[in-house]
Amino acid sequence: MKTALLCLWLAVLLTVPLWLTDLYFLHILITTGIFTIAAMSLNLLLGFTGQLSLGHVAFFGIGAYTSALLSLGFDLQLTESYRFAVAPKPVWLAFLAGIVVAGFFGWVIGRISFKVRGAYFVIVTISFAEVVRLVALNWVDLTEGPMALSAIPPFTFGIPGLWEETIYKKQPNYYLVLGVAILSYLVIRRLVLSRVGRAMIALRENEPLATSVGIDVTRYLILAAVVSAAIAGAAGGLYAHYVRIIDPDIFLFIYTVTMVIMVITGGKGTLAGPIVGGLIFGILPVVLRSFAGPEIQWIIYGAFMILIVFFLPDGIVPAIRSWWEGRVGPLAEPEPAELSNARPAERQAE
Amino acid sequence: MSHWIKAVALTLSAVALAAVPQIASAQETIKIGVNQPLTGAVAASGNYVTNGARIAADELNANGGILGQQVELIIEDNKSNPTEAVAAAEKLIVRDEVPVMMGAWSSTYTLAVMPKLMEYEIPMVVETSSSGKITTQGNPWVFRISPTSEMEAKAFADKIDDFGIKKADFLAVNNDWGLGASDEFRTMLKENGVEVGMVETMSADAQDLSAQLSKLKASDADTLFVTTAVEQLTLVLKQAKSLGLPQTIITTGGSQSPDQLIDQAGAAADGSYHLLFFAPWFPEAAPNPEVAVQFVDKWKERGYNFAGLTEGFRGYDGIMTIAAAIEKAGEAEPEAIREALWDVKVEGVNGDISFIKQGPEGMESGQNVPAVYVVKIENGEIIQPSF
Amino acid sequence: MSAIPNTAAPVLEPVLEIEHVAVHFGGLVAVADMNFAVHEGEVVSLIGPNGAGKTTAFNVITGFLRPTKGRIRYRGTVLTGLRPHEVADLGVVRTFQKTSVFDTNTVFENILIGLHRRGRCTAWETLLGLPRVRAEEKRLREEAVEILEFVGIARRASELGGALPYGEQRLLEVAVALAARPSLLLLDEPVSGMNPAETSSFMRLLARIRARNITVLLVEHDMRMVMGVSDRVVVLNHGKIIAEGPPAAIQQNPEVIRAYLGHGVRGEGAKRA
Amino acid sequence: MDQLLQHLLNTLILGGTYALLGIGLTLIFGIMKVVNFTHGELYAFGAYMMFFFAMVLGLDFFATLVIAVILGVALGALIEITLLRPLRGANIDTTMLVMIGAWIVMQNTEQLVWSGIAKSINTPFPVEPLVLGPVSVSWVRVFVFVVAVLLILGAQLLIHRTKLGKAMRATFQDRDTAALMGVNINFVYTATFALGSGLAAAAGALLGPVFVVTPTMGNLAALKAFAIVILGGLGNIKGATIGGFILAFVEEMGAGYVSSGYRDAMGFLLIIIVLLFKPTGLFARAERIG
Repeated sequence: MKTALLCLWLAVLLTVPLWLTDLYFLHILITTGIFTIAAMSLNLLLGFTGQLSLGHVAFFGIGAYTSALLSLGFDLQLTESYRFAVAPKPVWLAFLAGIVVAGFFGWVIGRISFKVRGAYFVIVTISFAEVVRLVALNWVDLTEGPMALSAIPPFTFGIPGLWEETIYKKQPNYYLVLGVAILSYLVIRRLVLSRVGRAMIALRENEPLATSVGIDVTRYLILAAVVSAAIAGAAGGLYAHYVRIIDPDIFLFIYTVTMVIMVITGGKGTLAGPIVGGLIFGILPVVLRSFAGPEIQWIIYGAFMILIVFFLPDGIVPAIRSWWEGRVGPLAEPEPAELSNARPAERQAE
Repeated sequence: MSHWIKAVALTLSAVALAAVPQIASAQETIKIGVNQPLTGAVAASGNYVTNGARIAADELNANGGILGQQVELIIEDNKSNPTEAVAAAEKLIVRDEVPVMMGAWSSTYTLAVMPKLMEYEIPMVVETSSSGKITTQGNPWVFRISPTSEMEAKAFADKIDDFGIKKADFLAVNNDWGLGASDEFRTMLKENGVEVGMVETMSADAQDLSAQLSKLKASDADTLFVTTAVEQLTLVLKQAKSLGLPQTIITTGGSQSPDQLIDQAGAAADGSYHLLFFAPWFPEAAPNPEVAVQFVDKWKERGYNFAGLTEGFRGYDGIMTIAAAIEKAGEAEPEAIREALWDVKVEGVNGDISFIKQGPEGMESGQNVPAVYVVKIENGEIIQPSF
Repeated sequence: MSAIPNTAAPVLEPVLEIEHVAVHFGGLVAVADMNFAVHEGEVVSLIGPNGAGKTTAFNVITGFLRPTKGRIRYRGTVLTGLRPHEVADLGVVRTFQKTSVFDTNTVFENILIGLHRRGRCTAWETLLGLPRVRAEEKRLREEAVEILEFVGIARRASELGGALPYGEQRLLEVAVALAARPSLLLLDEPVSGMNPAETSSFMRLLARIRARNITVLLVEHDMRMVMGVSDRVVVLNHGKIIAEGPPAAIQQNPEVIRAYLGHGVRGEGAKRA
Repeated sequence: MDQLLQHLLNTLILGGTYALLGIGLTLIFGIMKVVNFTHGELYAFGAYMMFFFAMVLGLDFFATLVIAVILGVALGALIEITLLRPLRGANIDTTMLVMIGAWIVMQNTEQLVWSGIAKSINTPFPVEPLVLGPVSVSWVRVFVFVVAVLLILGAQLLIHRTKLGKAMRATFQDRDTAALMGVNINFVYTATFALGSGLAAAAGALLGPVFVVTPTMGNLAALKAFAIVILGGLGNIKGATIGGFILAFVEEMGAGYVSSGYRDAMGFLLIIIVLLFKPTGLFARAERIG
């Protein structure tokens, strides 16, 4: 049953470009996919380790800028005598570099910010994103500042000299994003369902107890931050080479908030949560656009966020799961990681 | 793990349904895409331009439309942001299938949108934007009716002696427009033997500029050139006044709206000079007085803010230029419109509009050569300066 | 790292040595000057009235608090300054006074988390999904089953930790600690809140733990339990050690009796509500 | 030298308003353990109320100032009662998410009601600045500074000299004990949030006429308030006051002598550096407020 549904779901996703002829909706699906990847990466930190990181968009932006800059090449006169120039690199290389650089920043920020918890942690992460935004805005020689980096090359596949294919069109971009999304999902899933993931969940649930049995808090938080940042960086790279223009507003807090809304609506700390949340909040704007201006959309978002926290604090996925279990009985082989957030209601019933 | 599938499938079908009614929208009109900042840092200007465009569209429709079809403006907000400008263009081209666009108010947004014009082969009339890069980088789909910073600077050259400038500093918003304008003016001033001092920048949303102005106050320059949108100009004038800046302030760029400055900065605006491309206080003095007068009348009739006229005329001229090209092309197809734009001659509010070729051969962009005016604010009034 | 059985030796080596340890919170002295040792294979109880500094002593030993003065050594390694997980890596594992399990994880997952130290695969190996990761996971699951059976809560395996009845939660706590493979187990009031039958069964469990060559340091108020299981008893009052010795001797010690009476707490057999 | 003097004067004037912006936020965090993301929107709310009553209805400038602050207090109380009271006892992340939601709703409502176009508020103060030798400052900013200082002192007095302040301090120390001793915790929380909101609205009402009023003006204000509060230590009013002046100093000097573009980045870099070396802020005295 479960496998059948999964296959059906994959089949739907794989055939979308064949039956969805409206290019604008394909465009929306592509950007939705990109933000869903970012939301999945945020979920690793927010959902599984329980750290409310509100600077996540920084990693997305760093991935985007790194990948864009390397594929465009740049020339910096750092001092009078020292010049740092990089020739344009193939897009796939730039993309990988974007992932690595974002992951590296995840490590640095992890080292700095996991010294503090709670409100301090939240504010440090926000500050980090803001500093990165201001650097992108003001280091005009490198980033073009508010003029934006434009004419970013799209992805190119193939073997140089033999056969190369540059993907301008939406269909191949869709498959590219889908591929990266599936890969990211598998990476997160594998991590979360392992001993490593258990350690992260243990930290979220009861940090003193976790450390008392030998779990190194900082190590696992930083690990989560690195993986999370790297995946966000991949999403950023996809974004840069798809939209082909990026500006410092990519670092705005509101994008982090969008990711947070996706994660908590879908269900933080569940594997499927960010996907559900990502699809809802990627597609909702288009549905809303036909009858509401952008302000109304955002008001609906904000109200949604409050309502979710009040009435569905665990998100949609756990709610659907417990509803299903209530009717049909327990799901076969529950995934341990997902269970952890799932059933406070049952607890009270005992 | 599997039960969200249903939710997703539902959402997807909802989207598919939502898509249907829009596809069936009227085919009997000629669509013109308008890409303007309606919200965000430079929202005021974008709204004025859009108002001007509406006046033009209504005027066209009242006279029977173009090629017997009504004109429909599809207006998209670029939220004062280059990436949003691209998203808006993408939407206009792919979703609304417009054959031609007008936009995108700022050099930065226009430059951002330009690769999309190449990609989809859609012409765009640029109504505001002064960066030289727009018409020199070889994009044959761009036709600009506003002057470049270089044209503006050159037009100012013969006024240097009137102002008696010995040394000048610059304060500019840090984008293509601000930095480009200060570059062009610096070059022009140097060529004319004027000493050039420091260039201070500010981000478009900065409100407290006292640090930059304190630094400029300490300079020994006699003139300060300021390039930014009207909202920030208000702040610059007010804060310069409170810091007692001794320099004469000259603003460039043509989107200053002196009336709004008088209204919002009050006496702090006194003594400042402004380089403009249209002087609505003296429409009779415009190159095409009857066009200018009737435009100003319609603007007032609709109750639009008078202060917006210095921006709004561009929207009017832009739509009129596009309409003339469609008429000439005989069909609302992108390539035909592009061809026709080279041959238009429109009597615009700001003089006659026609395009000269700029940029690399074979890939030229169109550039119009408009007029430039200088006005002064004195005792809360706008006057033509006498030297 | 596992305990080395040393039953043959007539003179027992000290494994845990607490030397002149003091803990101050601002002006407040929680532990004044504490000296004692625990020997291989022993069960030692730390008792004293409320606020005597027992839990503070646990926190200092396991790295949750840094002592103001003094030194703690375990099998020759200085523990002072190490972080809790590093202390656990040396085989010193504790439980908490206030019941502490992973509430929203199943009992089985609780044990798997406790088994963290038993896994060796790195994050990279996990991401690559190497066969040894699967093999390790299988081994850990087997060990978890074994521990659940050892403690006697195997039938609860799929229930949530927080949903267990109180007594079984306390057992789960011990099971989680055992999963970390301690050579020295620190139990902070393990039977508080248990009924007499549960307490008796816990005492039997403690005997079996001991049989696995695990040294035990116990903080407990239940004097029946303390006197029943301990080899030695250390009595704390006002952050100082006032007596030390075998249970029988402690029961007769006048200073100990005074300490308990002086606090207005019932003497022997005193049990916390 | 003259430039330095002018920068120092600017620092003083700016620091006063920053401090005002910071103490409301720090008060709410210290007592309620809530990170108030609506702080910037209350600031914008104050400015818009100023615009509405002074420019649209044409009321007296000073009367409008009082009205704006009172409405800010009322809005704060409303937010507390509807959004935070039901979540009493929830963890800090939960309340943060709700506050973020409220922030989005408020900001976009402003955008909807007032449109994205900047508004300007006239003041009764002379345009000619106050000139003190080589330096000068506008009268309206002098007024803003004086009122800000008075409000900060007033808040201090309220906390140290009134019964409500005593209850607030008791709650800060230990909520449960305070409740046992008969302090009405719900009332203290509502009062605290309303007071903090009123201070934010006051800052907006004072600065609105100095700058221009836009729907997004609260974002930068909120970020600065966070910076100030972190510098001073969460929950520390004196710290926030000093933090405000430090931030103003760093920004002003950074813009004047390093690079004007990085002006706003200075504060955040400062936060990260401070947190690296002293994670609980420069003046961390988490044990008490005031």
